[in-house]
Amino acid sequence: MEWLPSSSPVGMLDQPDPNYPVPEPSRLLATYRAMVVGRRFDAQATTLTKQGRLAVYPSSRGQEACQVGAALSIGAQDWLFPTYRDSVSLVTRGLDPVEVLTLLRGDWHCGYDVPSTRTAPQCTPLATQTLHAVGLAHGEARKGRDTVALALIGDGATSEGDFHEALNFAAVFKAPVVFLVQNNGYAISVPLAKQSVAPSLAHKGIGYGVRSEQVDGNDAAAVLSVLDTAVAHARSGGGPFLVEAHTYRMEAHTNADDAGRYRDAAEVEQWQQRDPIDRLERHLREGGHLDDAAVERIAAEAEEFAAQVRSRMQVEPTADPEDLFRHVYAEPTPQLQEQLAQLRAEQEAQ
Amino acid sequence: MEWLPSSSPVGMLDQPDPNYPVPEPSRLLATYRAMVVGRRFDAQATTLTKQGRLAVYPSSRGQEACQVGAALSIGAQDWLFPTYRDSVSLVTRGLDPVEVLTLLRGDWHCGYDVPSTRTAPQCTPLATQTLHAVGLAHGEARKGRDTVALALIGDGATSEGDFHEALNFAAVFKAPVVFLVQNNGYAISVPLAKQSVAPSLAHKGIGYGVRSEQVDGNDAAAVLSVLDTAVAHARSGGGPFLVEAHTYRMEAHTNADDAGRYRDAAEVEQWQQRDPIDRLERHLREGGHLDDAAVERIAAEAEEFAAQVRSRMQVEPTADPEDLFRHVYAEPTPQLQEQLAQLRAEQEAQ
Amino acid sequence: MAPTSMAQALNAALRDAIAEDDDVVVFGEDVGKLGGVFRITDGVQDAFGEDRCFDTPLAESGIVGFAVGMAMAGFRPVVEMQFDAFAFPAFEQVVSHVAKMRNRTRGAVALPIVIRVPFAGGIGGVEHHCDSSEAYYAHTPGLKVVAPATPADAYSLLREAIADPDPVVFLEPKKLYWSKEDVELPVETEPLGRAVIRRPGRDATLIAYGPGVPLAMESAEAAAEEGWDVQVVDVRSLVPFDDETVAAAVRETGRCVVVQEAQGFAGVAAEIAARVQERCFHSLAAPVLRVSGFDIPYPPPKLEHSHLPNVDRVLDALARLQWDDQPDAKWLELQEGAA
Amino acid sequence: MAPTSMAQALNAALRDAIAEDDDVVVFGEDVGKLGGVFRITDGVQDAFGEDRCFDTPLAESGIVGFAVGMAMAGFRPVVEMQFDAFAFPAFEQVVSHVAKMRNRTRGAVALPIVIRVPFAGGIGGVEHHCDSSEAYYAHTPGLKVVAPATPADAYSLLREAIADPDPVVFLEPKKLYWSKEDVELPVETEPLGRAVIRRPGRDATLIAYGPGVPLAMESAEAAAEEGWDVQVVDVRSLVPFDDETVAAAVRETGRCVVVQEAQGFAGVAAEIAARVQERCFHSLAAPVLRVSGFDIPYPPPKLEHSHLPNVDRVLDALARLQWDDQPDAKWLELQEGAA
Ligand SMILES: Cc1ncc(C[n+]2csc(CCOP(=O)(O)OP(=O)(O)O)c2C)c(N)n1
Ligand SMILES: Cc1ncc(C[n+]2csc(CCOP(=O)(O)OP(=O)(O)O)c2C)c(N)n1
Ligand SMILES: [Mg+2]
Ligand SMILES: [Mg+2]
Repeated sequence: MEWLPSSSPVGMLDQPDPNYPVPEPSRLLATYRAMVVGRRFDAQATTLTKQGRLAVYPSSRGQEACQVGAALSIGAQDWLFPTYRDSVSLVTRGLDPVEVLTLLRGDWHCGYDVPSTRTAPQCTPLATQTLHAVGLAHGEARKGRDTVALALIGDGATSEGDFHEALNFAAVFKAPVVFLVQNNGYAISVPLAKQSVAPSLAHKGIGYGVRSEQVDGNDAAAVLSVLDTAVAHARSGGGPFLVEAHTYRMEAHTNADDAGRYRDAAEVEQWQQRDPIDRLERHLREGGHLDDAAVERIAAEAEEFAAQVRSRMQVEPTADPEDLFRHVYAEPTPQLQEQLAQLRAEQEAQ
Repeated sequence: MEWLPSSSPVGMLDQPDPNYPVPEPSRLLATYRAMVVGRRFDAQATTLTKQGRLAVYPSSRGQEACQVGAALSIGAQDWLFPTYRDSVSLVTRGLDPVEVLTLLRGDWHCGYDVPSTRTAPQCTPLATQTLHAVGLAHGEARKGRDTVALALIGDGATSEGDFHEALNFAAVFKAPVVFLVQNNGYAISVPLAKQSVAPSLAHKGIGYGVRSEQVDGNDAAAVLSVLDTAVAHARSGGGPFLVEAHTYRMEAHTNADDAGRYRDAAEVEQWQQRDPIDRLERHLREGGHLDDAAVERIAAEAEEFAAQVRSRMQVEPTADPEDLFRHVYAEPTPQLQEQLAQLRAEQEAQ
Repeated sequence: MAPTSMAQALNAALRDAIAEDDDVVVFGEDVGKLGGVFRITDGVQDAFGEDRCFDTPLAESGIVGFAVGMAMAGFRPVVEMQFDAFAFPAFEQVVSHVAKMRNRTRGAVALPIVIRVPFAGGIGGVEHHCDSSEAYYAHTPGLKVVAPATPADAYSLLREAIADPDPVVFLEPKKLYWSKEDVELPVETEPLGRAVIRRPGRDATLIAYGPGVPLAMESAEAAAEEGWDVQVVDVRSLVPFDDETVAAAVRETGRCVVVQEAQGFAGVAAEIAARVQERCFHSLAAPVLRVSGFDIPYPPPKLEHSHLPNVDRVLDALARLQWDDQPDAKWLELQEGAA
Repeated sequence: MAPTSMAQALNAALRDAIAEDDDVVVFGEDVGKLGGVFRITDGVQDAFGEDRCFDTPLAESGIVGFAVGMAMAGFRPVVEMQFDAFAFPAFEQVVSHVAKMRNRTRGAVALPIVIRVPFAGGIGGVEHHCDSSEAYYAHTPGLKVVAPATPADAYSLLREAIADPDPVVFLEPKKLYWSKEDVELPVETEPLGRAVIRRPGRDATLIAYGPGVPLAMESAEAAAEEGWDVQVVDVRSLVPFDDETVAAAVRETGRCVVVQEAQGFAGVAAEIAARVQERCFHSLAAPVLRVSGFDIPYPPPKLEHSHLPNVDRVLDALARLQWDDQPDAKWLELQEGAA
């Protein structure tokens, strides 16, 4: 039964795993840096929300090992299919942070160039993007490209029918797609125990013939290593791979949410102990790959990154009402032309 | 990993299974009788379709062990959630055969009394009924009744998102529901290999924490015994149970289908060798529970049953156009009253 | 008489319904401890226990399909869809089962299910959080479709929806959740299926529902300043539709504008316009006009004000109602032909 | 010119599109070896291989979501939904993604997907096999919605739909699959978005689409016997809608009946009626009437003839178009008031 995932999450920083190699120190260092920058970016976005610069922001604080691991496990030729919570992953992937925040600022639905970044729009209707990832992966393979599609999804969203259909399509078409479930313990207020009573979410792969694995999602080395295996498996024609990463959402669901209603401070505190950045930092310091100076330098870089975002976000973009009609169809229908004319007349009248 | 289903289908008639008891001979005899009657009924329905008395008929020939096993594994207080293919199961359950055929004759959508027969309407939108079964099972438990709901579903329909959601809801609410997948090898023209590459459809239970088992679906003794276990598990508060029965659809999908387009006669021939009635008959004869006289008597009973159906079906029911408006809402809306008045005026004008 | 928000009224209606009828159960995503993302079920689980108000796994088709089964077991499920667009995964269950079960079984299986949907926009929500979906439901026979515009109606209609023997899609205008009204609960307004005249007027009739109603009221006020005495009809129930009240109102004024927030094409306002001109044609001095959202996907927050119907657009439509009463030449010609 | 059925025309269109463009792929349930339950893809897999025409697992949301991804990879997927009602599980993918992706990405990601839907009834099918779903799609901005009524249009419009840069819901009237016409393929009729006058006439205009068109034609013939010279407009494309042709036609006759098989409430005929009276009010001698299915779930085979619009109902509607041109008192009063 080689298709069974490990019976407990694969870890690495606390204790090496026989089945997965530890990533190179240089790679772990880059990961550490991206996690620090990502966390700072995340905090900045939260602050911008409090200032009313963003309509809403779903923080991924505590999930940086997954966010960064996801972005660094695939190449520029690969495709990423993120959700609303994966801004840090996109920033790590190299997307312009202000473009990443466009959706949440409310200027437009997607702010970055999807085809050239090979990054799908951040998806809100839960689990729907997993099917897009499968179709894209199959399509790319059919075009003779060795693209892998990496689909991000939350624990709660695994309950949606689309996730099931995506796993099955992926398996039947042997599509080069990796599903990364960031199991952060909650779907808004609903804890995992009310979402699923399966041995693990990784075990869901079995019923489709999809290889699967579970990993300590706060262990950046393990996340990277397991994703490396998954991506290689998919790229080499092995078909889809499902990874469940056990992590924790340190903040509320979004700034608009009140997590105090449904979970204890003690639980949050416990996860604080397993902070993914602290753990990786400790590991790198212990291995002699990181010292105070480097930590400070990286912190400064993160600060600079955040400052840039902050200042660029102070400029309110001008919204053009005619954009309403620009991209509904390739060419506006006669009906939309009429409606556009009405809008123009209104604006001229003002 | 006691939650793993058997690695190959549980069988009984060819060779005893250590984990499941063989049902009592008297029960097997009753099962045999119901299978013979069911098959004769099925053949009658097919003939009626050729005569234009039914709009369409999806035959379950070859699946009698499942059809009958399902009906006999639950009691009158339990609920059955059948599909369009499960007419034989309903007849075995004791429903009036002409009422069962109402849908397929085209008089009305459901011809039997759902609440009193505790049998849901034969469901066409695939997999949707599995959720109804879960809700009902949970509701019955909440009302303090020890009802079990048995939901029937085909292999193809397991690909639908609703099946996934049903398994998960059932597991999370620990609902007393049994899912019986009749894997008859095809979803219309699509063979199982294009539907799923999982080790078995029973393995789907694992990803939900649902106990599951696979069984030789042409072995009536095994089907009964596994379903007994499943029903007892559900009834005793153990939660849901998923059973996959491996069987074969001997006829085309419906009378309107042309199976020659997508499968070989040789394959059908092979399954003919595993005919569920022949196998049970052999077993009963070998055990001395059945002889030529009994076989003949049962065949005559089946003939009589079919004759009754045939003659009752010769009477064309009168359809009342006003029925169009009778049960859209508890009380017709003003709009429907107006439309009814229009229909009446038309009919009076004729 | 205390100022009560629509959210409070809905919460009270759920509590009162649960208290009065053991079979009423409330479930959906985050309706338990959290009280729903709009806090409509706030405190309900605390007050009545997890049996009466509970969270489900995150799957809308699952929620609605499960509700069908619960109803078959004798419950009256009140389910919450988190936002309009997130009810779409349940579309098949709603259209093929919730709407049809009574019909399918010749009345033997009724499904007294209420599907609560936080509805429409105007709250600056990002993609998928501001859709309007009433037309999809109103076009589906077997469903009742209700949209309150005031706290009193929200209470009264939700109580009626829960008591109703038929499935009801209950559309709660998101942007009115926090709008207040002085009202003593419990309150009984009009029965489900009845429109109400919110404002009398002799010159023209505005027909609206849900979030369109306050807009229509505001527009009528503004119109008064331009010298038009404008009547406002709140439809309240899209299905069944109160033709009697609506047609009588329009016949009184001879002019009519239908207001709807959703995209216009094949929306409910089209139905209302079509019905009104069918029934009131010869009372009409001008065509029935519509003011609706544009035929575009709901825009991002920064542009929603350009999309949403507003007072100016309603006034423009009113102004186009041919107040000089000059029908075009063709009409006169046709009429002469007949004389 | 050979007699060609609509099914044959559609099959030819798929073959020609696949042959001409390497990116066209056809997939869905049973479209491979079987050729689809209506045999529209008959022989396509044989002729072009499994890469170009293939079966998927049985999951409609999966099919449409997969098509979205395939389109993002550069393909032009043509997917088949087995029957209208079995497209409902895909509703979220259609409404929230297929319709919105271009808009969401400011045009960077186009989804040239065709969703073929065997559409409407009249074939004696049991439950769920005869629904009409055009209004759901037509109400959804970002989708084009097309319904051919003849084999030539079926060929031409399907080719155009596949070549179109936008997603098209392509509604194939089930009961016309076997209807024939003398036509040489390939054929090009009107471009997508254009209505066509199927029959000239001066007294009244019948507006129809898909299965309503042959009914309208038949009704016009029958009306001729009663002395009415009735024009028939085939809308062909619900979205975009050809206001120009439709309004010009109605202005010519001054009387109009819209025919639609679907249940009436908030259907496409409501939109057409609303638009026509908005645009042609003063040319109208009578209200725009509608002949549609009743507001009920599609009935079982034995009762469908009582439900479906028929010639008598169309003639009745035509007869109600106030041929004596006597507007009611109220109208005259209003008019006098203005004079
Ligand atoms: C189909 C659908 N239903 C409901 C929602 C509303 N919603 C947004 S996020 C969320 C919780 C998702 O939880 P999970 O998948 O665990 O992801 P997380 O937010 O924890 O990253 C819900 C219910 C949605 N976006 N889409
Ligand atoms: C949601 C939905 N999609 C498609 C169909 C059309 N359809 C009817 S039966 C069938 C095949 C079902 O196969 P399976 O589940 O294996 O059951 P079987 O017919 O073999 O008993 C299909 C595709 C349907 N009824 N419902
Ligand atoms: Mg989560
Ligand atoms: Mg099957």
